Amino acid sequence: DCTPKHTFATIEEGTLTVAVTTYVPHSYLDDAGNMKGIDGDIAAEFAKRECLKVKAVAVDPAAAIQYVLSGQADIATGDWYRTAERAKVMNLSAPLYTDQMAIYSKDGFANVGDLEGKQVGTVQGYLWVTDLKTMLGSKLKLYPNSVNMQQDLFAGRIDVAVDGYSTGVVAEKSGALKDVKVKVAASDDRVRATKEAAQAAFPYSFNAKEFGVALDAQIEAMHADGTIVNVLKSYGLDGTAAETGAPRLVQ
Amino acid sequence: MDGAVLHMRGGKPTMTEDDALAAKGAPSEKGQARKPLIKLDKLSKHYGNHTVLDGIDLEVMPGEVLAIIGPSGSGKSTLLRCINYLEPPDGGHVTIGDISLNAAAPAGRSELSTLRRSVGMVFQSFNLFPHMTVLRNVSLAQERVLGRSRKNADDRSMQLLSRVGLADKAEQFPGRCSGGQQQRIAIARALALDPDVMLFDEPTSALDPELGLEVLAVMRELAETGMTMIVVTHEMSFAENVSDTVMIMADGKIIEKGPSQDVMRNPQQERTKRFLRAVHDR
Amino acid sequence: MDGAVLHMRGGKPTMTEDDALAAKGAPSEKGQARKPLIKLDKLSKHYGNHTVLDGIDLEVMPGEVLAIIGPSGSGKSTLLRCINYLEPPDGGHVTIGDISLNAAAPAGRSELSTLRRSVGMVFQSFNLFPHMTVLRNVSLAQERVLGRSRKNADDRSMQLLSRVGLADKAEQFPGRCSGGQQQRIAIARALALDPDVMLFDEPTSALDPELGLEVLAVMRELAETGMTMIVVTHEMSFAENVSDTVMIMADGKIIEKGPSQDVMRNPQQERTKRFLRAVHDR
Amino acid sequence: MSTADIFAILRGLPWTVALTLGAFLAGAILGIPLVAARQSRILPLRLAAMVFIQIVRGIPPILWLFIIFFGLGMSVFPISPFNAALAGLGLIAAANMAEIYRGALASIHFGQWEASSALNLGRWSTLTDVVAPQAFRVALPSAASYLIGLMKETAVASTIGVSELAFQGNQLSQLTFRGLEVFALVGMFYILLSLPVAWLSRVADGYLQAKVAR
Amino acid sequence: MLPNYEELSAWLPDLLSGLSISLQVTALSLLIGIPFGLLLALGVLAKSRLTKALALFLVEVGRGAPALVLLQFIYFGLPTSGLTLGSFTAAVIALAWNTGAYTSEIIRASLQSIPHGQREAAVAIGLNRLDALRYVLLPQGLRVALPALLAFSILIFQGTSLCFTIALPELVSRAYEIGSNTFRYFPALLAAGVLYASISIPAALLVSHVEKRAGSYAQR
Ligand SMILES: Nc1ncnc2c1ncn2[C@@H]1O[C@H](COP(=O)(O)OP(=O)(O)OP(=O)(O)O)[C@@H](O)[C@H]1O
Ligand SMILES: Nc1ncnc2c1ncn2[C@@H]1O[C@H](COP(=O)(O)OP(=O)(O)OP(=O)(O)O)[C@@H](O)[C@H]1O
Ligand SMILES: [Mg+2]
Ligand SMILES: [Mg+2]
Repeated sequence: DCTPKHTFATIEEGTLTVAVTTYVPHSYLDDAGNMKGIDGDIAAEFAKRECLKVKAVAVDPAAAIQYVLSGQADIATGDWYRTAERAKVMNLSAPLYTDQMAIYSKDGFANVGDLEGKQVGTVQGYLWVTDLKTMLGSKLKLYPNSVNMQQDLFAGRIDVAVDGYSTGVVAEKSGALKDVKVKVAASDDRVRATKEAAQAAFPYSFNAKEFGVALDAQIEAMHADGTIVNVLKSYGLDGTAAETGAPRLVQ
Repeated sequence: MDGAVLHMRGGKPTMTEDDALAAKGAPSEKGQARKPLIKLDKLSKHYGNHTVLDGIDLEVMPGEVLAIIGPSGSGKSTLLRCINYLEPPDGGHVTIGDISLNAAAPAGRSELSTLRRSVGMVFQSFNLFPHMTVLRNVSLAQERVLGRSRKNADDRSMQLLSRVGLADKAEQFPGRCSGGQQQRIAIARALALDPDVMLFDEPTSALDPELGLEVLAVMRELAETGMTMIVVTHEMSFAENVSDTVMIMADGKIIEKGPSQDVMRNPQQERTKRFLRAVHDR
Repeated sequence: MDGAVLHMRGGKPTMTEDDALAAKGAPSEKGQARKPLIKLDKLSKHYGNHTVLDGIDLEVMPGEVLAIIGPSGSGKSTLLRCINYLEPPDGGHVTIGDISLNAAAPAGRSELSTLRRSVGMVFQSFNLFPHMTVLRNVSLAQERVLGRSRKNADDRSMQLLSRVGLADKAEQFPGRCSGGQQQRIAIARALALDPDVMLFDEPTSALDPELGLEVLAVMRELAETGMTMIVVTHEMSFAENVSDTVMIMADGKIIEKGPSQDVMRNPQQERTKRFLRAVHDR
Repeated sequence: MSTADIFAILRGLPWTVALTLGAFLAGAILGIPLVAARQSRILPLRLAAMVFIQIVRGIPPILWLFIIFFGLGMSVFPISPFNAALAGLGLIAAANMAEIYRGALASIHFGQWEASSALNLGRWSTLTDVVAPQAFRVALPSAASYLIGLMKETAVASTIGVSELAFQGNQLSQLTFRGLEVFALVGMFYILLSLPVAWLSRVADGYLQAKVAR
Repeated sequence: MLPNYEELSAWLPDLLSGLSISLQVTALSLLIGIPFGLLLALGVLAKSRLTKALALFLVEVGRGAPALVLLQFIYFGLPTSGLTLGSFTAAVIALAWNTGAYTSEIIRASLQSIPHGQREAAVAIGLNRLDALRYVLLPQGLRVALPALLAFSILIFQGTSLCFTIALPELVSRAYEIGSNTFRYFPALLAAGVLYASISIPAALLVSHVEKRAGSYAQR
């Protein structure tokens, strides 16, 4: 009834095992234990097209990577950026979408210059963290996740927050951000991430060559047939993020 | 015994003139005019509905040595512990020198502290502080209670330790001393506060005969300096020869009390006779 | 005293015929032909370089009651503890009945177990098991060591408890019993294994005179049934009137040993005289 | 905070309870041979036990879970996240329980050992009939405290994919962008779980104390 | 699986600065928490019903609630009532409360293990309650409590990892940061674990030495 387009092996035959980190709106499990979010929906669509069942495990980011590395999951989801550093350790799939740096503030700031002299918060793991650190020094506070950072923004401990644009849009729509505005950061030389948006991908193991070929092919197909745009729109984004351009690795 | 009363108190005249005068008389002739140093009125103590002390009336004159004997569970230890309010009594009055406490009313901190300062206690099980040297054991209360400087306290402690023959053990931990030595340290510790009265709870029963003899010698010497003492004991020779008065307790009551020789040689009560027989039979 | 030796052992004939025969003779006439039940040869024990037992030679005949007296620290407790190997000696031999242990060689499990089975011990501090009822205290070893059924063990325990006058305390916890009662429970517990010898370490010194008398009565009765006993004690009346032999220890050595009346009334050694004087002076 | 939220968090409850009880049980049992080795007369055995205890306690739990789940799981035998967490936390509990037992054993008067030897009770009987029941009473308050601590420690299991209480709380907080209320609710559950343990241990302690007291 | 030399030398400065924050939080939490635990222990043993109830409440909440929740409550919850604390202060308060609750039980048990006669002797020689506690009871109780206190201090030390939720960059969070940048999570965590162990194992040895020394008077 279902014939896969490619031949490749997965860790468990006939099943796509996914290590899911909890990172709204990119990746999470719903109440029934189904994989959800932008990454999740794309991964689920890939599984469907390759006639695979999905097995999802919700884990911590550290464990998600280790899951894939140690051969207990095929891919990890959670807005993982393609960077040169990471590519030394794992394969990264074709880009899924781009994620832009956004500035969250009551004043509607959109320029990196506006951050100077303010208490700024951001979330661990983003590309801009290093650049911001050099620029702001001890004025930059690092958080493990967006929720903790947003709470501090409301409590007034930080004046401005820097986070992914998609997360901000969804949080804004859910009403969680109150009167805080989310703006994409304008291009600025001091923070490279503002000049070229990061490409999100699925990390997978170096050993899974055939698997990678199939994954990349399907992602391209999904870009071509508009699946990815639809997924992005279904989470309240405008769909422009699907135009990723050629795969690249951020240094 | 005359005049030596104050010798023990390091020159601190805590007694009234009456008392000092009284101490010069032979303690066993109870003159009407003299004021007792310790006076218990209808003292009682219960644990749950078990009556341990049943209306004890007692007077002890300055310089008097009172021996309390009686079977186990008769309330001897409890009586001692009520006198210095280690165990607050349930009813009656305790008067020591100028302080009088009514068991019905809760005792104030400062009254209690004055009371305990004038009463030294030596426990059957010594209860020395194992984590301090012998010297610190004796000095601690002098510093904390009397406010002496460390040096003054230590000087006085060495003096007391020499008196009980233990100057060379000053820097030792109590755990490394023999039972008889520990008991003598406990005596020095109690004496360090210059008390008016010393209470002893079976000071020798945990000791072997030779060690017991050592401690008895120290107590005898103490009695000779005119110290007022209440001693719970099963040492018949102490009761007979050192103490002025002997009191027999049973079931929380005083069943017999009088001059030592009389009570020990010629008891009046049946219960006393029975108890003394047991003591002699051993 | 004759013939009663086996009475205590619940019918278990653990002694050789010689022993049984020997027991019929008066214990104090040491016949050449009779074999001692306990024999110590050059027993010695050190702690670090402190010699606690210094080559002790000792023979105890079946049915003999030996009292050990001596000043504190002379090694009396250590001697008892070496006899049943609670404290393995450093040198010499311990022979009890048919078992002989050489201190130089490590003792085997089964030999130790046989040795301890024939020796009952009563500690000065009782060492009852606080979490078990009195009955379980007495029954436990019968079940675990002799392999008796619970019912048989309990029956025997009740018999022993009645003998020491404590049948009504069977279901009580030891913590709620008086010192004298606890000591008698400890005796019942040791007797429950039908030992050939009973060792007592100052069985009455923690007790008041009346309670002490109770325990002494139980021990006297035990002696009369022909039980072989070694008793460390400061009870002069026990040493003089109940025991057959008295042995005086000082500094890890036996300084005098002989028939009780002789040693107590007419000691030969200066050290013994001094010690006995201290005892009488109290 | 809706009932739906409460139910969402409640789904983690069985995992938390199972992990806590499982790890505690494993620790309580494995702690026995461990403390025996720690107190052994054989020097190498004693040293080995000491080193083992110090290392197990010295390294944070999350690392143990990684070592067991990813290390052993990859190279030796596959193991589920729950079992890996159980093994890791059980190991840590064993080390800590061994130390708790050691404290309790030290509090038993040596006269009890002597009396047991004098009565010729074997080692086994001495331990089970005489020493263990008394040590139990002393170890109870510390063990109860540790059980409560362990219950909260089980939260690390969520890193490798066990969806226990803390995981559910975290998930809910991320999905709804609410922090404090969610964690307050999770905290409530932990406290509610800890109260019976605390209460039982206090009652049992009081009861056992009264039994042996005069 | 293991970090190589270049990695280690690149990570070490970051990890060490995280370790120093962990150590500071731990030290302060213990410094405040253990005396607080003593206070709670005395409260639980107090005769006054009110004091007892209050102490029991603080103890049972403090040891029942996860440190993470206390942390969130103090850091994010208090600002709604107008009190905004820095993350370091908040971390120390939360962990000190946690410490106090646990150690109060340890301290209570150790105080109760001291023979009754010691307290009586202290009272009989006229010491007031504070002096009795300070000179007689605590020094003896400490000997009993030390192993358990140490075990708990190690837990607190490792528990400082929770402080990252309130933006305090301690050791584990540094390891996570390295991991997320390089995907070398496990080696980074391993390095952090070794740093933890390199503090807690010598600390344990030191304490057991102190324990022996402090107990020397008990040996004959
Ligand atoms: N804390 C307590 N709670 C309940 N009962 C007690 C308490 N302390 C003492 N008793 C009881 O009070 C009675 C008298 O005790 P006390 O210690 O005064 O006797 P004693 O005459 O000193 O005996 P001994 O010669 O054995 O020391 C005993 O029956 C004892 O059990
Ligand atoms: N475990 C030990 N370590 C070191 N020295 C010990 C030990 N046990 C006993 N000793 C020492 O051995 C000596 C003899 O002790 P033992 O207990 O046999 O004396 P004792 O005759 O029973 O005295 P007492 O009448 O006081 O009970 C004492 O000097 C004692 O300090
Ligand atoms: Mg008494
Ligand atoms: Mg002895």
